[in-house]
Amino acid sequence: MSVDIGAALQGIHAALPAAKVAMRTNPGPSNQHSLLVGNESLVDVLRFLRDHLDFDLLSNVSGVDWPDPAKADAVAVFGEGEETAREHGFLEVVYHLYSTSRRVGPLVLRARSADRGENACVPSVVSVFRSAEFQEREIFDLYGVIFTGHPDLRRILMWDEFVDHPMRKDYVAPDDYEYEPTPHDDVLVKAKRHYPAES
Amino acid sequence: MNLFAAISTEPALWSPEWLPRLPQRLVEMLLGFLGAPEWLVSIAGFLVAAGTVVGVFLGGFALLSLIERKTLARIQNRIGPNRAGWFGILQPVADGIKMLTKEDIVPAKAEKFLHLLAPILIVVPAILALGVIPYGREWTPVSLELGLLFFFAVGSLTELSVFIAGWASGSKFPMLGAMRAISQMVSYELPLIISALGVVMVSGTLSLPLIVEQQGGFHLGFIPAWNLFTPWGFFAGILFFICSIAEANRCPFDLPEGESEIVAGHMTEYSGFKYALFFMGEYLGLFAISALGITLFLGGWQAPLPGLGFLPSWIWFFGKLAIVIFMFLWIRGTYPRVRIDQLMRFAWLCMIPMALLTLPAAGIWTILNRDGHGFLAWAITVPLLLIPCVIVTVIFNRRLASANRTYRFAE
Amino acid sequence: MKTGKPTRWVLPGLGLFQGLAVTGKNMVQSFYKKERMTTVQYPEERAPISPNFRNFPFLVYDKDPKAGLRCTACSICEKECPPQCIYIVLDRDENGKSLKRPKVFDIDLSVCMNCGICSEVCPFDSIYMDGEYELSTDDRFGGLLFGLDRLSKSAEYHMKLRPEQASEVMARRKADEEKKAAAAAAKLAKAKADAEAKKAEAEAKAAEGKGEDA
Amino acid sequence: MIPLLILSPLILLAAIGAVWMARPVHAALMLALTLALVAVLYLALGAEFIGLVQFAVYVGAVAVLIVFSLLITRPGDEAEEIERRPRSLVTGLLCTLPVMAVLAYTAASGSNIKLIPWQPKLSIAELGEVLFTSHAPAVLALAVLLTAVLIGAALFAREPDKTQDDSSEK
Amino acid sequence: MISDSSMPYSAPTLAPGADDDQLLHVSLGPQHPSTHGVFRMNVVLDGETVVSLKPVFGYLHRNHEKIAEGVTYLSSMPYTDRLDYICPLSNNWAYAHAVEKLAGIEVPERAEYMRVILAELTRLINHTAFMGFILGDMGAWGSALMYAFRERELILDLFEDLTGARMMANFMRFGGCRNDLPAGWAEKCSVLVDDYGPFLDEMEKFLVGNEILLARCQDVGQLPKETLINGGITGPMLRAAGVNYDIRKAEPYGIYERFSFRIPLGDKGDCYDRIMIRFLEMRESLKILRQALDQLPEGEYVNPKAKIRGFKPPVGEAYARIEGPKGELGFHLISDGTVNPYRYRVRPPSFINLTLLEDMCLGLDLADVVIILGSIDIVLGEVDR
Repeated sequence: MSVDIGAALQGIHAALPAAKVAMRTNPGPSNQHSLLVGNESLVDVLRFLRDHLDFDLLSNVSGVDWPDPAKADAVAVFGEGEETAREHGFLEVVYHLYSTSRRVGPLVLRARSADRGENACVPSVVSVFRSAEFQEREIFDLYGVIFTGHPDLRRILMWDEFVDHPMRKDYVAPDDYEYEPTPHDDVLVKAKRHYPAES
Repeated sequence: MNLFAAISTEPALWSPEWLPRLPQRLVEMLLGFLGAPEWLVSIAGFLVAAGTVVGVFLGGFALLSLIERKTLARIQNRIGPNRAGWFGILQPVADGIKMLTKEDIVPAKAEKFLHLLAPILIVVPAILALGVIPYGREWTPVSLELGLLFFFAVGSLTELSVFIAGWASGSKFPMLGAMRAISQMVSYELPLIISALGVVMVSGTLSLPLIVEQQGGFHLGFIPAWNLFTPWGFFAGILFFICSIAEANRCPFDLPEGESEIVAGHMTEYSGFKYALFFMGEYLGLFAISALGITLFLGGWQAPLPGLGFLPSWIWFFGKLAIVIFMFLWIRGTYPRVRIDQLMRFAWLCMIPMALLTLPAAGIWTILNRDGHGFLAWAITVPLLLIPCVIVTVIFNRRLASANRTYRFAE
Repeated sequence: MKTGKPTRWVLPGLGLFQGLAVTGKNMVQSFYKKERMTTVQYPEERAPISPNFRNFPFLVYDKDPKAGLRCTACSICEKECPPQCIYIVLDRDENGKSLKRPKVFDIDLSVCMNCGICSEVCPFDSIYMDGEYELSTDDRFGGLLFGLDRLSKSAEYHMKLRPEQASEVMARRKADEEKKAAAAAAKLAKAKADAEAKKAEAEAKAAEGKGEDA
Repeated sequence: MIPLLILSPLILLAAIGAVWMARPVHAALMLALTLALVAVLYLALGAEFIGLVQFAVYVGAVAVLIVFSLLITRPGDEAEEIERRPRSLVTGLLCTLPVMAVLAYTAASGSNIKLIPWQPKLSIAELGEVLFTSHAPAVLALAVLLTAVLIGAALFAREPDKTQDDSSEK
Repeated sequence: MISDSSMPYSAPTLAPGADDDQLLHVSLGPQHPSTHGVFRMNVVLDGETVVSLKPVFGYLHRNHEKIAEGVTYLSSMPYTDRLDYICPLSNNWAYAHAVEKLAGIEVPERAEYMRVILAELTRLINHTAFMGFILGDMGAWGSALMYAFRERELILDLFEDLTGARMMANFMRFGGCRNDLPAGWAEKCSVLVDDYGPFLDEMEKFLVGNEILLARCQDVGQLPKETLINGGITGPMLRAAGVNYDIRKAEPYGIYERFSFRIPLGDKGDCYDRIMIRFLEMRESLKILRQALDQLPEGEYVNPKAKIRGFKPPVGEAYARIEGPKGELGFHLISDGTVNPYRYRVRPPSFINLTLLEDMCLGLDLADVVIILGSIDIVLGEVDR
């Protein structure tokens, strides 16, 4: 059963007038439109959805890297008369909520960080949904989104000493591939570049 | 030395009973022929007799390590080792070579000396314990008057060696394994000994050959007069079997080395030949405890049916041993492991009270049978022993009732 | 420990005996019931392999291993290959003109994950999945890097391996070829006709020119 | 006499080791060794029953219990132990003094004890009969004491559970 | 309804006043016999009681999502086989389902039936293997595992016949399946479905009444249903606790509405219920298989309009999920209109089901931890991706 996103939006507006929530349409055929939620009201909105609209299952939390904000707006399209496009790239967290009792979903929520650098912060929703615990850690690990209020924000898939965030679009794989003898010239050239001392 | 008071008489030379003692006799005859002093002859004979037992059971160990794998494989619908030699008969040799040539790894944190001592200490008591078992009518390597006591005294050394192994490895899984092993062995040694005490009460002796001899003959012409076929003996025999599973650290009581939880328990940090020694100690201990159970309850070397006495008695003994060990293997192939608290609760709340109950039953049985009231003995001991069975059944069923689950189905 | 009122009475340990019965039955039956057995004694007997079994890719050639290779080095498989284990170099003549055949076609079997996507995307019916599976070698790098010499297999091999697929492909190729031949013939005929027409025209022109000249 | 001469220095050495070892586990193992050697001495003296019982009870049970309690509690610092040694030595000597004094007194006033002549071996049956007839009160008293100890131990063992439950309820 | 106070997140710390000297810090894994691969738990034990448990992941991490962003849509399909390698065909379906949603591709009826048959066979494989694994975790010496694997082999033979590979099937395509059923396949499958019931009977006799299993599994690893839902637990684990939530019923994908089957629901949600629910689910799967095999229509096995080469879905995003054998398996795809996905995210059930592992294990024995981990039924290929 697909979700009546307009009703959910109205409900949020009625209960939390201060919350900044805007609808974004999905141009594709999947018909899964989303709600863009302001960071400051994200936890309240989720709690409201959980407690009053029965969206009790936070199925999925995805991180998305948008170095080019125009692309983000192409996937989640503005309604008319809304805020203008951002100038800088940002990191986005997408939440997919379902209701086990009403059996509807997914209700797609998006939260965006201010930028891709130091202010890549999104509030943690672990206090509302435990299922976000490991997924937020994963997004922190792979994208570098800092979830403020997460109880145990450590790397989860990469090892603790790892520095970069590998899922970012501008991530460059390090020079640590294993050399193996090969007859292929371009691989050899690459190997020479990586092991200048040996060649 | 009166410690080794000989009970058995010299076998007739033509008897097949004589066979296991052939090496001993040959050495003694040879030394006597050479004119060696008597003490030398007796010591040499003693050593050779001990060597025979050790040799037999080391061979048995090698064979069992193969048979166990074969049996478990069959239980699991596999074939088991069949590459080394005919039907994999050389597999133990291959295993032995592998074990011997493996690197002996001693953890950096280990206590070197104790780490070495533990595997030795675990083999020694098992071999010592095997020495007092009567294997045949004429074949008791060391016939002790206090054989049963000796068996338990020596067997208690196993706990200490398991502790040393666990502690000296300087690692956590061995430590956990040692803790489990000690608490388990101490708890199960109690019902083990108590259930064996009934036999002592009835036969009035601690000498194992005498205990076996008293189980000779047949009731009604075909039921062997083994202790197992008396009410208290049946009861105590089952308890003894369960406890011996726990004492031998076999599934479902193999917690000290529960591989799915604590890797290999006290043996985690052992490799190569030291590990092989643990393995050997475990199997020899299994042999010893099964042999004791056979001696106490299954009539030792006595033939199971009249008219079968033409076969040498030790064949019967080893036949029974094979059956008992097969039971161990079968159980291992079937059951999951119990948890430590369940194991302890089972020991203290079920095994020990029931074992204690066999003592009065055995006492009543002895007294009444001595006075010739055979029927009365049955009439009193059977209800006496049935009471706890009924209680256990009731408790079990009440618990099972709460354990039974019903499941709903949503359309 | 909670207790309840039992609805039916069972002997303690009944479940344990049931378990023993099941394993005992399995053990006894393992001696005479073949379908009970879980294992196959590998070098002597082999588990039956389905004719559809796929393992590593191979290249098909018709008749001649070099000239008859169907591959045109179009590099579609190279691009679609998920683990990027295919390496193709296009053969060119001295002038740098494409010869529409691979100079190098390597598949690193240590990387290949047997997915079969290369054979699916190939528009030239050139690459198919082999059923060979005993390919272990002690040379980790060279031994598992298959070049053209080891990858090329005849169309007959393909026919033997997967008769259904191969005959369908052959039929299609034959039809294509016939069509092509027909087209070529038609083209030839047309060219001839054109040429003749041109010739005629030229002749006519020439005649005209001659005439003009004259 | 020969076994005594061989065994007694060993027993002494092991006993000193039990006191002197810095690591508690080593000390406990040395204690087990001492007890085992004493058992061997009994056996050598012909007291088989007592020897085997000594082995089963002291080596098999008491030493194992000591060792087990060492396992479940974390022992103290080794260096501290070594530091404490002189004091321990003094305390130990002070403790042995009365025992030695008594022994010396009895040895000096040798007339009071007579050497028991070699008796025919006491069978276990006789031993049991003596225990349960003439010495029955003592055995009973011991049994009552042990039962009380057992119950007390069980009560003590249960107590931490209760406190834990309390704390979790809060 | 969950009030906030009932659900505070407390980072599990040691009890105040707990003497750290008396505690044993044990690292279970990554090379431990019963962590189902290279999983690690940093466990703090008091005696043998678990005081704290921290899972450590990532030993099998290969950044599946990053790889998928660099290759075409189709090229990710074989990678999904390697997520949960016990049941590749469910993964295939979940991914194909997501791409179909993203690009709006119709699936022909025959292909839908084939998918249902394959997914339910996969469920049988997974649950059968689970029985063997959990018995192994409990310390039984592999008998159950061998029996389970014998039956699993028969299903794998079917897969080999159909897809060409026993495990790494790579079979589903956007808009259908890769090839049609070979001749005689449906009949073979039908025979297998008929023979599976007796095997389940034998297995049930072997396991369910076993007192040791009852003692080991009952009242172990229970949590209230609200906590389970809140923790994102899905699949048999959730249903064992009595929550009626099966995506096949709640949000029927494919053609699941056409079949009559029931969702078994447990009561307590302990490890025993989890085992039993899987048993019952297998029987329901057999029912679905029987119906699907009987109704299997003729027709296209793949939508002919779906492109294989140069497949470019329109700009947009889609989240689609199926009821995998281990729980809710979802794929979140974002397309920017090129041949490569812009964002490819797997919602792995094994990974998220581990969220509440510590809560389940606290205060229990070390031996229980192993069983609880086994009853969650994880596959590290999916957890670490």
